[in-house]
Amino acid sequence: MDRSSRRQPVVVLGTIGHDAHIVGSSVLRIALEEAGFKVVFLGAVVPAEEFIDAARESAADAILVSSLYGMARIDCSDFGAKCEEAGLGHVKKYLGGILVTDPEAWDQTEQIFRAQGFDRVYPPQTKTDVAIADLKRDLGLD
Amino acid sequence: MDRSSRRQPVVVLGTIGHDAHIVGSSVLRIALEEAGFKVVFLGAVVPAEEFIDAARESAADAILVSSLYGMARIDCSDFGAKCEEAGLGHVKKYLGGILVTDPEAWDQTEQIFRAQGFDRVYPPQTKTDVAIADLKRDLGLD
Amino acid sequence: MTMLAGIPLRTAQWDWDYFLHQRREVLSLWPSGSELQGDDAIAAGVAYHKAQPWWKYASLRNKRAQQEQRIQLVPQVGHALTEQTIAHMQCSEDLGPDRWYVLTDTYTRKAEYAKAQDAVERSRRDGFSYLNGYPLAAHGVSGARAVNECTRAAVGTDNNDEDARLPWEIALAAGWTWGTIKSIEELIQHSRDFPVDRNIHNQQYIDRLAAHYTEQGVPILRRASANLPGWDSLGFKVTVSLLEVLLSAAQGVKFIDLSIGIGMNLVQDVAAIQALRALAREYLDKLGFGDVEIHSWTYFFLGDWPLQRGQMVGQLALNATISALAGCSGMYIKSPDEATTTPTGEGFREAMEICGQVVRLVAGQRLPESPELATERAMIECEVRAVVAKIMELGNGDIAVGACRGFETGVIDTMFSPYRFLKGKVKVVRDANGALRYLDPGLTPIPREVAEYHRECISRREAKEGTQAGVRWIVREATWASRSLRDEVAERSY
Amino acid sequence: MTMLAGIPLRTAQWDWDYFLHQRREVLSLWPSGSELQGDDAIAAGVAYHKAQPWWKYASLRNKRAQQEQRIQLVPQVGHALTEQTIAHMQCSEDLGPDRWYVLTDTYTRKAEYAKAQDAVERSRRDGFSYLNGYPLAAHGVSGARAVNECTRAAVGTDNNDEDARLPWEIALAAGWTWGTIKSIEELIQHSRDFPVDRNIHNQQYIDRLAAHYTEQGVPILRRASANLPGWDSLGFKVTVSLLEVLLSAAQGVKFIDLSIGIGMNLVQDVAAIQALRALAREYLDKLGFGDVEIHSWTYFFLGDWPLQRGQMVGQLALNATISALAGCSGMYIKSPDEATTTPTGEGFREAMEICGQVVRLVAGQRLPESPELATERAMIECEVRAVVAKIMELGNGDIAVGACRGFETGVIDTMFSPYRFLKGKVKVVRDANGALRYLDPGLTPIPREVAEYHRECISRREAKEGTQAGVRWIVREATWASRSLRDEVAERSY
Ligand code: B12
Ligand code: B12
Repeated sequence: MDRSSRRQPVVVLGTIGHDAHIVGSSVLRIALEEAGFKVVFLGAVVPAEEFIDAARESAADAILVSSLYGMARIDCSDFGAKCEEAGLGHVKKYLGGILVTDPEAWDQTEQIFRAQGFDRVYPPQTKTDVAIADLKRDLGLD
Repeated sequence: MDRSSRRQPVVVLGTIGHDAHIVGSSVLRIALEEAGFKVVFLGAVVPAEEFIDAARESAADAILVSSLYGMARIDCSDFGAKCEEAGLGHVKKYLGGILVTDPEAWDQTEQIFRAQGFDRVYPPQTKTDVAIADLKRDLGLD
Repeated sequence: MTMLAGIPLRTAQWDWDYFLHQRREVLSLWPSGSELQGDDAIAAGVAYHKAQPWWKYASLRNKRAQQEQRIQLVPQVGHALTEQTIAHMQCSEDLGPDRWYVLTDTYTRKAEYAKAQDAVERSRRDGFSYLNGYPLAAHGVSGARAVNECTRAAVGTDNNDEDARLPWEIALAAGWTWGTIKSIEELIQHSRDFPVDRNIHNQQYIDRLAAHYTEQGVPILRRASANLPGWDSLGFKVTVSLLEVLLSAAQGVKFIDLSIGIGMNLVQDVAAIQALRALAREYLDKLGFGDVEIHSWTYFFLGDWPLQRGQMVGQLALNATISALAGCSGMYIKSPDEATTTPTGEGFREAMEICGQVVRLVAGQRLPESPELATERAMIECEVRAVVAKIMELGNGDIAVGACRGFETGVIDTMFSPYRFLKGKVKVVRDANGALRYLDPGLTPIPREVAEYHRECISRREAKEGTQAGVRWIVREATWASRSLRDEVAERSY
Repeated sequence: MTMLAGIPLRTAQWDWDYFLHQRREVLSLWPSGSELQGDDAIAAGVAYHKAQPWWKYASLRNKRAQQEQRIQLVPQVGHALTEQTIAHMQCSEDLGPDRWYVLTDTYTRKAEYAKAQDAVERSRRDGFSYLNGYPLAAHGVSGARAVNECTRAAVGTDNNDEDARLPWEIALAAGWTWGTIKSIEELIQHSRDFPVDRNIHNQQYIDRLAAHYTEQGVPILRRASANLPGWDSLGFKVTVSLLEVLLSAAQGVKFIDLSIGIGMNLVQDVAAIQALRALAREYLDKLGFGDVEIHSWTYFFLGDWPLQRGQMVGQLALNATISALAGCSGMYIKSPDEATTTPTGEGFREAMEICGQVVRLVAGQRLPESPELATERAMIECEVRAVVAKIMELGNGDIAVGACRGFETGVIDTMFSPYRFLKGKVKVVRDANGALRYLDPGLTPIPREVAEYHRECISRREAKEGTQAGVRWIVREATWASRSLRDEVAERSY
């Protein structure tokens, strides 16, 4: 399949739970669009289920979840399992923002969220380039 | 001997070696005078020998040495021995200022200068009250 | 949800009976409220208050600090468990914070008390805080009293979002003496689709409650904050804070703090603080609230903070310097953990030292009056007068009603908000000096001279950088303050 | 020792032959100098310089930073061994310092090279630095080149006190491109009884050397500092810096940095920096040195710094903020270790982050012109003109001669100096806003209006505090900035 005939990759993006922090995902949205992705932008204060529904409806290649307000552990519990249930096991799931609450080693934080079903978990202030490069690699777009 | 007949205690004070930092010893001088001591104030940039001569001439009860510029280890080497030689073994010897150069535990710094013959060694920014209280105790003035 | 729930609003003090009617419902929202049913409970709360010394009162500390020309510092706290919260507070007790700013968790702010309770239990089990604040309703009056009694500071709360009525009942009954009450700001900042009228109505409840305590001789202080995000225009912040002040005064509140989240441009921040103070006094007097006491406060930059500890503390100290030079009564500080975790007690101890030193050294110094400052202040005043006039007009003279219509019509608007009912047409960028300017005022009734002034300032930066203002600028500025110095040096050609 | 050694002084460029005559003697002071004997050595030094890129030059970095509106940051270093010194510098290399300020140790500053050499050996043996700076003469050109080549920054030295002629020869031969040259400041700060005329003569030697390199096409920069202690009056600092500028220009130096040690009162510091700049330009032009390029710099407060790390970094950031708001070209920063040890590389890395963040955020912002600032500046200018006129008069038009007589007559005077020949009659205290004021100008020819203005400011503080200005104030202010916040809170009655 050559590049031109490949359909535009689709990404669902938003800030999960009751989290209102919308600046990071807004910035990410612009960067993704500039990098050629189709972005289904859900904004902030988005229940987990809405991500899943949107991914299903848009046949998304990836779900990018942002969480900053410190309650990601609760908001994201079983996110992977819920996706699996909805038949979205194959969809790439990334999580970023500020996931640490009590100071702890990054490895530990990462492990907790990988156990919740995320393929990639990002530390605070990850640059948009980094996430885009990962996405391209993971979706075999390069 | 009752208080009134006791002679005014004499203290020699100055900043040792090539050290020009004169503010700390100036402040100490005023506090000592207010506390009833006779102060022989040598100023700053004072060779060790000058402290010893002044102490002998004034029959001092104590020698207070200030050092801030980081070369106290060299300037004070054998200070105690030199005093001993000059017949000033009985005179109290205090050292203060900023004696640490490379970061190290205070215990270690203190030990180094006690080994050079000082009875008391003070960490940075010791309040004048503290030194005066120690002096009074050590000289049996209370 | 729709933008309006159809609640009849009026900007006038509620009848006590109307209040009591609502109150029964509020107190039944969660078991910890039930203990407070009945007028007796308020009387008991008042009695507890009256046994407290003056320095537990934020309102009285304001007066004293002013006499002493001392600038107050307020650290923040909020963990799932009472013990965790107290342990955090103990870290700074010997540094004499003037107030403790106790933030509630997001579930509590959304009145989802069962979820908060659940998280408390999980936190107890795992020895970890699963909440981003202190769940006031879950811990009830006894927990809140323990928090109050662990410190000499005046304890207060920030817990709106959508419904903070129950937590406020608990806080006041527990002897807390101040808090932030917000409605307009909260929708813009925290909500996706909560109705405006319901939020203002909830706010009026709390203001009415605070006013009642005050009428009983307990000088409760209400903070009318506009700690909107650091990318917002200063004029917009002043408008929002002013509206909160007027809504609050209408309910009978007597001690109000004005609070502006600073943008980190010295002249513009000082101008905003001065403009808000002048306008608040003027409008209060005009509307018959001459007896309301106001004080100017700042809130540290609510934008991006850097990860690197050195950069972080530099930014902290700069925020303290600007606040002090503005001559404010006090400031809400942040900690060096800001960009990385939920703030720790140790972090706030360091922040108290950092900001305490700055404030001590700057004490007595003020940014002198100058033509630049006067222009900036005049522009902000001009903008705010126009917007508030429009809101009054939309509400036929009623602020609460006008605010609702302001949301509908885009008269109240900004960028980067989760609130779906906001128009989102406004665009703000920084000029060459770092001051915040309208690139596009959207549908807000910004007077032409203000818009032109902002546009000119933007042009100067365009000329200097040889680029054109637009979305690129906005994106870059979203991470302007947090940019790593190391990265910046790496990009230098030498 | 006596105050004057009887050396004939003249404020005019030295004959090259006179210089060479002195030079033979200077280079024989210590073995590392011998390699530099002869004109060839200077030529070799010039050749090394010409192979260096522009960014190794402080003078050229000044120009570039001005174009980019970037404020430069200069950390400091100086340990007994070359390796220790380089290791320290490596800690901050990725943060792009503009210059490294390499301080020599006190033995080197007093030309006691044997003692320095001895301490180097002891340091090597014990793996510890027994020196408070980098012993340039002990390590010679090869050591100094290693230091120069480890960084992209412009390397320079501060090494006066009494005699810095040999270390300067070595520094320039090693490709260092700038340094601080002082005479008047140095006596006041560092000496007990070194003759004034000899010190000025030594300074002229260095200025002449720097000018010679510049004549050969190597733009060496000379820093004319007045980083006098933080308790000194700002007017006095401006006078001292101005005299150094004029002495230097007379020797043919073309790139001069003005440098003021700040006092931490925003308006007064900015006024001093502006006054110095205006006066320096005016006097230089008047005396025929219109081609000398000047830049304004600051040096962080040279008074007491607090032990507590939080307070320490707060004070650091405040110093950076004031410097940035003054619109200076750059600043000499301090590290969080300031009050406790010889600064570490890690400490300066943190300081680079702290100050770097402040400078980045404040970039483009300036303290606006205002009546307060204008008054403060006018008072400083008035004071400095009077003192400099008196010095010119005392020297029959010759600054160097006048400076010597200034010391003798108390026209140059301050408090807290180790220099025995200073009158020590001046008393300076802070006013209610923290500005530094003459309580007693001693025998300095401070104009009456200036003295009265200062006295008035002091009276306002007296009235406010209900105490009388005097030695008590001076003593308290000696530890004003370093006071622990914890102690202060403990003394509060609530
Ligand atoms: C601005 C801000 C706010 C604004 C938000 C405005 C808005 N509507 O967006 C306001 C004032 C409203 C606010 C409110 C609150 N906040 Co807030 N807020 C911040 C602040 C200061 C900056 C966040 C920001 O916008 N950064 C700029 C953007 C561009 O960066 P970013 O979001 O990190 O995104 C970048 C990367 O991380 C990455 N990224 C982000 N998400 C994802 C996802 C993926 C998949 C990938 C690949 C990348 C990625 O992309 C961006 C590119 O650079 C942070 C602290 C900080 N970081 O400085 C606190 C912070 C996030 N807030 C915090 C908290 C607790 C709250 C409140 C509960 C109250 C409070 N204590 O202040 C409320 C919560 C409200 C709610 N219901 O959510 C805490 C969270 C603590 C924690 N994680 O443990 C923080 C960390 C501050 C703190 N230390 O206390 N806040
Ligand atoms: C002001 C100052 C200067 C002024 C001095 C002016 C003067 N003539 O006095 C100037 C600018 C000239 C100067 C020069 C130098 N300084 Co200096 N200076 C300082 C500074 C900033 C403050 C010192 C001060 O006056 N404090 C206020 C007084 C009141 O406090 P104090 O002296 O500590 O005294 C109190 C107590 O300690 C106690 N005390 C003091 N002595 C004694 C003795 C006894 C027996 C007792 C009981 C108590 C006691 O009494 C006082 C009561 O509160 C310090 C750093 C700091 N502390 O903030 C650096 C500092 C002392 N300087 C330092 C250095 C290296 C130098 C220089 C070599 C150059 C340089 N790197 O800047 C030259 C040396 C010149 C020389 N030949 O000595 C270093 C020393 C490093 C070290 N110890 O390892 C310091 C620590 C800065 C640093 N971290 O780099 N300095």
